[in-house]
Amino acid sequence: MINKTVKNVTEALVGVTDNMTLMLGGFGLCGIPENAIKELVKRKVSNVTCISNNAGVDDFGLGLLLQNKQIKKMISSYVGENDEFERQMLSGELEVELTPQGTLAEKCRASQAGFPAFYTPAGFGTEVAEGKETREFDGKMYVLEPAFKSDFSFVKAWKGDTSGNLIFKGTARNFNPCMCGASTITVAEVEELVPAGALDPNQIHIPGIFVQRIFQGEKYEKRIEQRTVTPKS
Amino acid sequence: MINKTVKNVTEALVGVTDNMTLMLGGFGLCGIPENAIKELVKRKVSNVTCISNNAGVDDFGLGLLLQNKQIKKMISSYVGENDEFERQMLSGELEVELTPQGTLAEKCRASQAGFPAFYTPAGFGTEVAEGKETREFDGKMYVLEPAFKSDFSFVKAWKGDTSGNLIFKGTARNFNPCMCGASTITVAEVEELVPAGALDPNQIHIPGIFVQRIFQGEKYEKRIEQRTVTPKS
Amino acid sequence: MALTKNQIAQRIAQELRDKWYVNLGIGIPTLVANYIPEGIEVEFQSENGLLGMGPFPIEGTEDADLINAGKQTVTVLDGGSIFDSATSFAMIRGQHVQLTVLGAMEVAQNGDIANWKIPGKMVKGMGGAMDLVASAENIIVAMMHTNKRGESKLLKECSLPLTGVGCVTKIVTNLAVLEIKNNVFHLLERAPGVTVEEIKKATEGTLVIDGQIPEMRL
Amino acid sequence: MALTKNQIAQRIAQELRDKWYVNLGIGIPTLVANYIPEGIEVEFQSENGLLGMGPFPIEGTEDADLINAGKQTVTVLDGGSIFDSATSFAMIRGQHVQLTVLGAMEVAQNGDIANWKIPGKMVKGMGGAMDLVASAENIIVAMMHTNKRGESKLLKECSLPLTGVGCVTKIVTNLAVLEIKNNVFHLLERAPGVTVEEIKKATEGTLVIDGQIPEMRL
Repeated sequence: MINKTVKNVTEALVGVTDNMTLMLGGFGLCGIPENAIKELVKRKVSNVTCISNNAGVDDFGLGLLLQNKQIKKMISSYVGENDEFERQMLSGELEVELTPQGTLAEKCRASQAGFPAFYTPAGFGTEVAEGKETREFDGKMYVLEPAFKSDFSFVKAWKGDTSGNLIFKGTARNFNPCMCGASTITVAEVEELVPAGALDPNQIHIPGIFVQRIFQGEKYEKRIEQRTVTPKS
Repeated sequence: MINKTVKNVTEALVGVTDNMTLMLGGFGLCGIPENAIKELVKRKVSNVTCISNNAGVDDFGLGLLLQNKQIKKMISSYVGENDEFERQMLSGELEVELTPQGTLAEKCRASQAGFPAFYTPAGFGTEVAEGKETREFDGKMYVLEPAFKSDFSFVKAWKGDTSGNLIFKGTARNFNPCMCGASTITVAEVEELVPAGALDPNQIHIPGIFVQRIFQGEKYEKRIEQRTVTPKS
Repeated sequence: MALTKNQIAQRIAQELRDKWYVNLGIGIPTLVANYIPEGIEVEFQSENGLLGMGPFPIEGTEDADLINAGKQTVTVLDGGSIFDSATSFAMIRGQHVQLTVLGAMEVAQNGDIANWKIPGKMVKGMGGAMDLVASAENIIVAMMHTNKRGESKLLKECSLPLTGVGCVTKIVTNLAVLEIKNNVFHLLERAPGVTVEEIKKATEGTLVIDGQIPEMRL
Repeated sequence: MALTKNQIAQRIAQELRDKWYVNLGIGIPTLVANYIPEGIEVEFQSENGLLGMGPFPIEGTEDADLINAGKQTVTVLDGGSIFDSATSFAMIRGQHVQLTVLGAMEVAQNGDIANWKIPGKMVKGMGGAMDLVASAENIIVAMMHTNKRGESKLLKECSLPLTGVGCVTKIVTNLAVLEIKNNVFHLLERAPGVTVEEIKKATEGTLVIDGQIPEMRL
């Protein structure tokens, strides 16, 4: 079987350069590729366009790249958790393309699945649809949205095997599966890397064909944004 | 939690009438909804349009409905395993719409996911594209294919729970997940029906929201079309 | 007496029907989950990829890998399921979710809604709201009748950038329950002790008052 | 000597490259799996929803729930995976599969291929072939050079209904290896002992013969 393993995060990011377009999995801070993000900071890769549902918080996740002004443009659906983001956007330092969340997910999936564009009702009649083709099907209006074009996808899974197969845990799944195979190169980091054959083929969330490089992340902080609990009675 | 169980196949098919459009899961004879098909035969439901990748064999699967001339129209990608089918088609008794397999799968998925139509390169320049809109994206030509509209989906899973969550086994998965939620009513038959909570929420292939009725099939013959083996050495 | 936020949620919960899948937005809508009427079963969908969302976890059992769309730690009920974002919006766009409850900054009498942006001021993004309002067959807006400056949020036309067009069917505010039909607001119920006149005054859009308007029952 | 079917498969196997995902059609293409060159790793994709397809099961272990696109019972290798039909064609349409090998009834010098229908006679359907040829970057056709009536299958124009347009890049027949470039067939290799003249005679389409044509090595 084809072996997708790379030694570490350094090897995983070979070929990442300034001005590239990058996809990053995660919803809020849940399921983000922590190791890849740290390596992007370390390498001082600059002027990148990031496709990610959110922009992290000021001192974690994509917020780290924002602090260093490595990001030229963000394509996201919700960015309300990050003050530095808001400052850079309002001052015009940062270009921002806000995209409905379902549209964002499907623009990834379209790229993964070889669809050039798709019609969605989301955003019709709003500024999101400005300058875009709209069309009626069966009496309902839709907006034509193009697939993303991206150089690298960075995703985070729970378990992975050497063939690149991935399994996610809980809602840390979110955008990660949609971004696999949606860029020229997909880099998966996992909490646990196991040999090919250790995972049940029926229970793979993302087949290895959508992943070019896989490595076990050194550590995961997994910060919680809103710790809401029911008190012990 | 919402309970989707019905007592048996009879209750599962309540509301199925002549002239309806039905989706049926399976690839060849693998993963077909055996119990639903037998019930359709028993009820003598007639003049139906069937969306199914294949048409069964002469004496099993959808072949049973063909023998009884219950099918008005077949929408399939490959029908080469069925003599009665070929006879009815060539004589004009049966209307047939041959559709590329990937297009067939995506027409189901589009219906499940609320997309009215999609652009695919499959079939461009062939008779499949005749009368359909074609369009260029990035120098490549695509055909616009509409989503299916269907009354009932009949799918077969390995395990299911009372909330309608489904898990498939091996390549018996095939079209079954794509057809869930792609018709007004989706009926799932399973080999084993378990209580809600018995399945790992991370390992559900099809969430119960896409399934309206679920029941445990009485028995499964699971006929093999091409028994190919490596002799014991 | 105008309703509290919890009472708005309580009134909205009366709109739930057996076997409905429901998406609750952040804020007042989230509270609706606390008032599910007896004898019906509903399931909550969280658009980050969770069906069968349960209550907050018991202290000490919270899991960073299990959150809702508001980024709060939650639980999964027996029979729940986890899925990716594309599948989540397949559920929403494919109209498998029967009810969406969300907040708004403005609602217009033609059903337009604005809740994601104040130009030059607030730019948090639309999240899943545009997908939800463009697809849901049944949308209830939960909000205060007026904003912090006392201005009506039920308008002839929205002044803020739209989230969706002609999509809102029902509104439950601290003062009233209203329906949108034929491009006007129809007053259905008053909050206990609130007069029709008070509601009229707080509503900028055209308000149709047909016969006696009953008080809500909570 | 013209090649046997197994030898056609053997020659095609030489085109495999390390780390390629490969889809093999029914017939001669299936045999390619028996000749994977030493030192390279490839994975076979079966469009009914299987990656990492292994050999036929040991007698007695066959499973009705594990078949390939030819409906034959197969096995899954360690590291393989199972998925639904939409995901399978996402792999194909999204160009994640590096090589498609399939049979044909006719190939034209512009790369058109016909392999799914003989009007009024044979109507089995296209299965996944139209998706495969419309999307694959790298398509090898495996077929006999002539049909049962001795007529060339390498034509100026296809006479049968097309499966795809301008998509075939390479052809391996019992007589030769050919490439399609600039709307003509280019002869690359001869089967051992087969002369250029014989190949010319069996080829209806324009055949470019550039310099000495080597014999294949098997």
